[in-house]
Amino acid sequence: MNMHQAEVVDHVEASGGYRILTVEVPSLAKTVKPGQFIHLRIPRMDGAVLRRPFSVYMAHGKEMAVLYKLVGRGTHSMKSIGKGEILSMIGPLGNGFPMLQSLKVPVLVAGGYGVAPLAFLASRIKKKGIVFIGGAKASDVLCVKDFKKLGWEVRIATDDGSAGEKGLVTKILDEWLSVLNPVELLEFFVCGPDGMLKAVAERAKRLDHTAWLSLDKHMGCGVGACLACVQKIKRNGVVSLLRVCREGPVFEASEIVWE
Amino acid sequence: MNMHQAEVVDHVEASGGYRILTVEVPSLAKTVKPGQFIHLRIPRMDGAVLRRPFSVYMAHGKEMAVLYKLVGRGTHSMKSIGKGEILSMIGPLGNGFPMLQSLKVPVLVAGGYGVAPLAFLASRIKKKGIVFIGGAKASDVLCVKDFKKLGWEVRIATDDGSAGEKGLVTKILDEWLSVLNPVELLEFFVCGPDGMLKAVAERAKRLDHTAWLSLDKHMGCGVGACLACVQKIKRNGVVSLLRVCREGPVFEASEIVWE
Amino acid sequence: MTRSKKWPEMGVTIAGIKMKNAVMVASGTFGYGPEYADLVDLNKLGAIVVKGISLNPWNGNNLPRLVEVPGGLVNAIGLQNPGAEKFIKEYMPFLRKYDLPVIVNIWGRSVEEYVEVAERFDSVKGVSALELNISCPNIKHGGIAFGTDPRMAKKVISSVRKRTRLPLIPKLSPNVSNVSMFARIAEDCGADAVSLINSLPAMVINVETRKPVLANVVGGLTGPAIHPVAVKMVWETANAVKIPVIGMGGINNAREALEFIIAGATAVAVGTANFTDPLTSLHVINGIEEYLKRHALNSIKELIGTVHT
Amino acid sequence: MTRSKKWPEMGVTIAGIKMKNAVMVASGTFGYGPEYADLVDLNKLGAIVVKGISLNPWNGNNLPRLVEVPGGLVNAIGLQNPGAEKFIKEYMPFLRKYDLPVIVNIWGRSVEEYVEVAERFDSVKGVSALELNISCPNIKHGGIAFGTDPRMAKKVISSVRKRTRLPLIPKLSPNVSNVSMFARIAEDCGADAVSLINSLPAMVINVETRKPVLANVVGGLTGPAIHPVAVKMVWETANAVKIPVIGMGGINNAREALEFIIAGATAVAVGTANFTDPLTSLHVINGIEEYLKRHALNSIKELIGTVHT
Ligand SMILES: Cc1cc2nc3c(=O)[nH]c(=O)nc-3n(C[C@H](O)[C@H](O)[C@H](O)COP(=O)(O)OP(=O)(O)OC[C@H]3O[C@@H](n4cnc5c(N)ncnc54)[C@H](O)[C@@H]3O)c2cc1C
Ligand SMILES: Cc1cc2nc3c(=O)[nH]c(=O)nc-3n(C[C@H](O)[C@H](O)[C@H](O)COP(=O)(O)OP(=O)(O)OC[C@H]3O[C@@H](n4cnc5c(N)ncnc54)[C@H](O)[C@@H]3O)c2cc1C
Ligand SMILES: Cc1cc2nc3c(=O)[nH]c(=O)nc-3n(C[C@H](O)[C@H](O)[C@H](O)COP(=O)(O)O)c2cc1C
Ligand SMILES: Cc1cc2nc3c(=O)[nH]c(=O)nc-3n(C[C@H](O)[C@H](O)[C@H](O)COP(=O)(O)O)c2cc1C
Ligand code: FES
Ligand code: FES
Repeated sequence: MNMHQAEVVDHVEASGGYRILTVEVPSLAKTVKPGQFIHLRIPRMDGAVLRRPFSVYMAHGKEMAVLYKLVGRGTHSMKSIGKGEILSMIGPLGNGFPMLQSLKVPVLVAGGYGVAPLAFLASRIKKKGIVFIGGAKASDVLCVKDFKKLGWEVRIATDDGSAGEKGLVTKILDEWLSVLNPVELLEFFVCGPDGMLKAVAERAKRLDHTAWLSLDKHMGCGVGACLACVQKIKRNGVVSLLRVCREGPVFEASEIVWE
Repeated sequence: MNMHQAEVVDHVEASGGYRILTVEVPSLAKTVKPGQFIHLRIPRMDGAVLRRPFSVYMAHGKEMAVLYKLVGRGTHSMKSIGKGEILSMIGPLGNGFPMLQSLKVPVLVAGGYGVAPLAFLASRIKKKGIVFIGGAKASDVLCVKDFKKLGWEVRIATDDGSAGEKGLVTKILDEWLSVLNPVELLEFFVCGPDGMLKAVAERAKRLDHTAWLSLDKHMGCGVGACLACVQKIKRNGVVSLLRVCREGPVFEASEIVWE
Repeated sequence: MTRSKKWPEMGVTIAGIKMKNAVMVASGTFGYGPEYADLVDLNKLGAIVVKGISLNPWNGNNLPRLVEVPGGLVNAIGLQNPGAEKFIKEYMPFLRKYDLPVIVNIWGRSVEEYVEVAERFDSVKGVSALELNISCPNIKHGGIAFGTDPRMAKKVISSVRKRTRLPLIPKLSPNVSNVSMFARIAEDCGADAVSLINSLPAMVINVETRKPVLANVVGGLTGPAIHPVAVKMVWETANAVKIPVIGMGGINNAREALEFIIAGATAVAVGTANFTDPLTSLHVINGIEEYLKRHALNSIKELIGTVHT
Repeated sequence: MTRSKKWPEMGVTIAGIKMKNAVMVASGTFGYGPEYADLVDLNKLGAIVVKGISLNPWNGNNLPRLVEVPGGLVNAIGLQNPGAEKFIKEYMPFLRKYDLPVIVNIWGRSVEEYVEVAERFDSVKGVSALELNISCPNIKHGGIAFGTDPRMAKKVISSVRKRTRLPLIPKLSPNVSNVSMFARIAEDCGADAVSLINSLPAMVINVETRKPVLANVVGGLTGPAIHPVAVKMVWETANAVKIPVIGMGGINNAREALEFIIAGATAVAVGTANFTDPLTSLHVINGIEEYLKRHALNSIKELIGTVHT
């Protein structure tokens, strides 16, 4: 973990309501692993005292990118970030996804901007796998091309049916699971809203597969100091409050104690 | 007095540390009188709740300008104002300078940015007069060309002698007064730091000339509501605290009760 | 006055005063009316609370009286005012021309002064209520503020209560551990409503000169910086008393006003934001109306104190 | 430890603790040390005040625990901590590796708990002082905070004083009318210094859901918004007691830190700004040094409490 001065090299719209910010930040780009995140100081944000956390979406050579959704004050302020601007970011933060277990097939499940760390993960996994992407509507389904380029199978579901199948991403996941060779060894990597994480965790448990969930909690410091981001985790029989920013954001599904 | 949406048409450096901001704001430009000011909402000023007052430096057709000095947070934020931007301003505010009494010779005395309202005043007085401009150094002496174009006589003094005579503006004023035909009827119009105002007021009193001083006080509301800007004024034998933003900023020198 | 029935219903009643909406302008930030009248249609406001008035004219503090800080300002105007007589003569005729409840903010340096100024307003036409500023120092008791000592608060409120028929709205000091206790005192003494918060004691030092920026050394912090503190106090107070609460502190927009109303305020007041943008109160009114429509609420009354905790 | 003589002299002594400069990091905003150690050279800090520790592990409040507001944040972490034993075992060895005074912030829900946790630290190597957080609610007395009731403050401070040899620094609550009275109580009870201010009680409501944003309903406001309030309280306190005062609240830069020192603080602490920019404390240290040079002062001690009022 370090403080970085990152120079913006590109900043474009990904789809309605989502943008991709690419920066040059060699030391960070070299070391960051899929599932880790950076804590960004957003410039020109009136009276703001907190940074904002974003998963790394891409890291290649000297460059690194985040894919973000416009949700509130901070992300809307980010729109004005221009090429050449120098941004302060802390990173890499968090544990990131573990290495894929060698015999297993990677199954990624993404909701909304949760696809960002998974696209990064796919780019670093040698094996080809399958990704399920869910969103409210077509414009919430991102990174499809990234996965296709890597030769991954992509399945899509949207609430309104404007892309892929109509319904929840777990519906198309269930369909796929139901026709699967039962001896196939799967490993799930999941990022998205809590409801989706829980739903995938249930399936993984039922079918006895490992599932890695990346959690999304409000953050203060991003480095483990403020305890704003804790999650109940059961490890070795002991329940404790671990910090999503430090011990997470990725936890094994069976460890998570849902409230 | 009204709220205006003024479009920036020009924004340039006047000299080191001073800038001129020109806006298109027809209704205001038409009605504003020399010595009046506007209360500007400075954009992109982190956590600011107060506007900033600036005298009108020029009003012509649809356009109006202010000449400002970079002093603190607000004026430094103003640097980033770009052409085409829409600014919120309240104005015209204050009483402004009175009409020149018909038989008198206008004598203007300016310190630093205090020259702005006086340049505007000169442009509206038919009679040609004389202006004394003081500043710390050459770059603090502004609007010389404006006055020359109008055919006014310009005398300059700077603290370091980098323009005009070395010394205070009152020194060159005294020199001029000392060789003056004593029956000449003068009317002073003065804007600058308090020390200068006082010094000119003394001379006017001694020589029995009328002097109009434009005061500069920290302002809150700018319209007379908050009472942040009051000045002790003696009128008809009664001393009261009048509001520089409403009853001023211009007062007759003999009315002012200096602390 | 009859008005056509309108949806949603924006009007509220505080201390018997019918206000066409819940948005007032706070004492000391809107003068006596004429100052902003060119910019703001006074008929559109819920009420005006005029700058604090004492029995006799008062000069206030030396300058500087005001300094901007991040997210607010610190003021030490020192309650300059022309005194009750002059205010009544010079400003009341103007204010009476509007369809606008006038709440007169009064103060004194002793209980007697409070009582006398309150009495003076009792028969003045066009005055809807008195707001009792109890945050100013009591000269007789060595400068301790009426608003931070329960016994003194009780004494001044009950004394004034006995001598005026006007609705009485003590304005509470935030500089206490337990503001709701003061609200209960006010209620027990017969107050018709309470308003809060006044400014938070504060100080700004110029580090280059090592002098306080304000001539008065200390002042009061107001503006956005104090909003979450004010909401907490209003919530606490609304839960403690039955009389209506007027909430203020840092309101810049409808959302911030709605926080007070949802926390339990029957009305709100816009203060410092008048300086930033004189139209704030009107924007707040429009924003509340838009919110009520969006949430399909018939009346702002359905919103008051509905926070689910 | 010998250091070459340096101009200007930045060091201060608080409660017998020699600090190489006057800038500490505030409790709860810097973890226990390791969290920021990759980013901040801990050897450069005046001192670290660790996150509040209680006798037994404590889970704190439900989430959300933190919300940003203009000019600050409102937090209700609820004092989550691993308890004294685990802290001593897991973090003290790490902290002892640094040339850094460690001030342990402690709290309890009863006087007995305070005393026990204080005693536990008495013999722990590397602990320089105890900061006594008296702003937390007293469970036995129905949730009234120790820090807002003079008798309870007295009881907890004097009880702890009797049972520890470590320097004792009560951390005062700003939620009182007269903070200097509490400072005098602390001084009378034998405290070695006082620190202030803790967060201001505050509340944020989500107007769309009509729910408090924080799970705990209320929280504490910190950050730039509270700076002028904190400066006022530190000034008042420094004028009332002889023991040193540690000033904090909204420090983002050297100027804001210097206001506290000029107001009378012997040291300052950086809190919320660590989240905004973890290097803030180092920038503040550099800025103070630059200021002393520019003003030709030999030592920061020449600046403390020099405000001309
Ligand atoms: C480890 C981690 C990785 C993330 N990666 C990404 C990413 O790759 N792309 C992306 O678009 N977003 C990501 N997020 C979420 C992102 O941090 C928030 O959307 C952002 O902070 C919102 O800021 P805002 O000021 O625009 O919204 P605010 O105005 O602060 O709030 C708007 C909404 O966002 C939610 N929110 C606010 N702060 C957070 C937060 N810290 N964490 C989660 N939700 C929050 C609020 O509940 C609210 O509903 C990530 C969050 C975490 C914790
Ligand atoms: C009626 C009037 C007309 C003015 N006309 C002009 C003008 O034409 N051109 C121009 O450059 N300036 C003018 N000023 C001064 C101008 O308003 C201040 O320089 C400006 O507000 C400073 O803002 P800031 O945020 O940059 O400085 P701040 O950071 O607020 O303060 C920097 C310095 O400016 C002083 N200052 C701050 N606010 C005011 C204020 N309201 N009035 C006076 N001094 C202040 C402070 O004492 C401080 O020394 C006028 C002031 C008044 C009252
Ligand atoms: C310049 C100024 C003057 C004030 N004068 C008074 C006053 O005379 N009487 C009073 O009760 N409150 C006075 N107040 C307090 C306000 O009425 C209000 O309670 C406070 O400003 C909080 O609201 P705000 O944050 O919206 O400004 C004054 C506030 C300001 C900023
Ligand atoms: C997230 C957070 C947690 C805190 N935890 C503690 C604590 O455990 N004990 C304590 O005495 N103060 C705690 N504080 C208060 C700070 O130490 C400090 O007094 C306060 O934040 C004011 O300083 P600031 O404005 O610079 O943040 C906490 C503050 C924050 C923001
Ligand atoms: S965000 Fe501060 S501990 Fe995780
Ligand atoms: S600036 Fe408010 S009265 Fe003059």
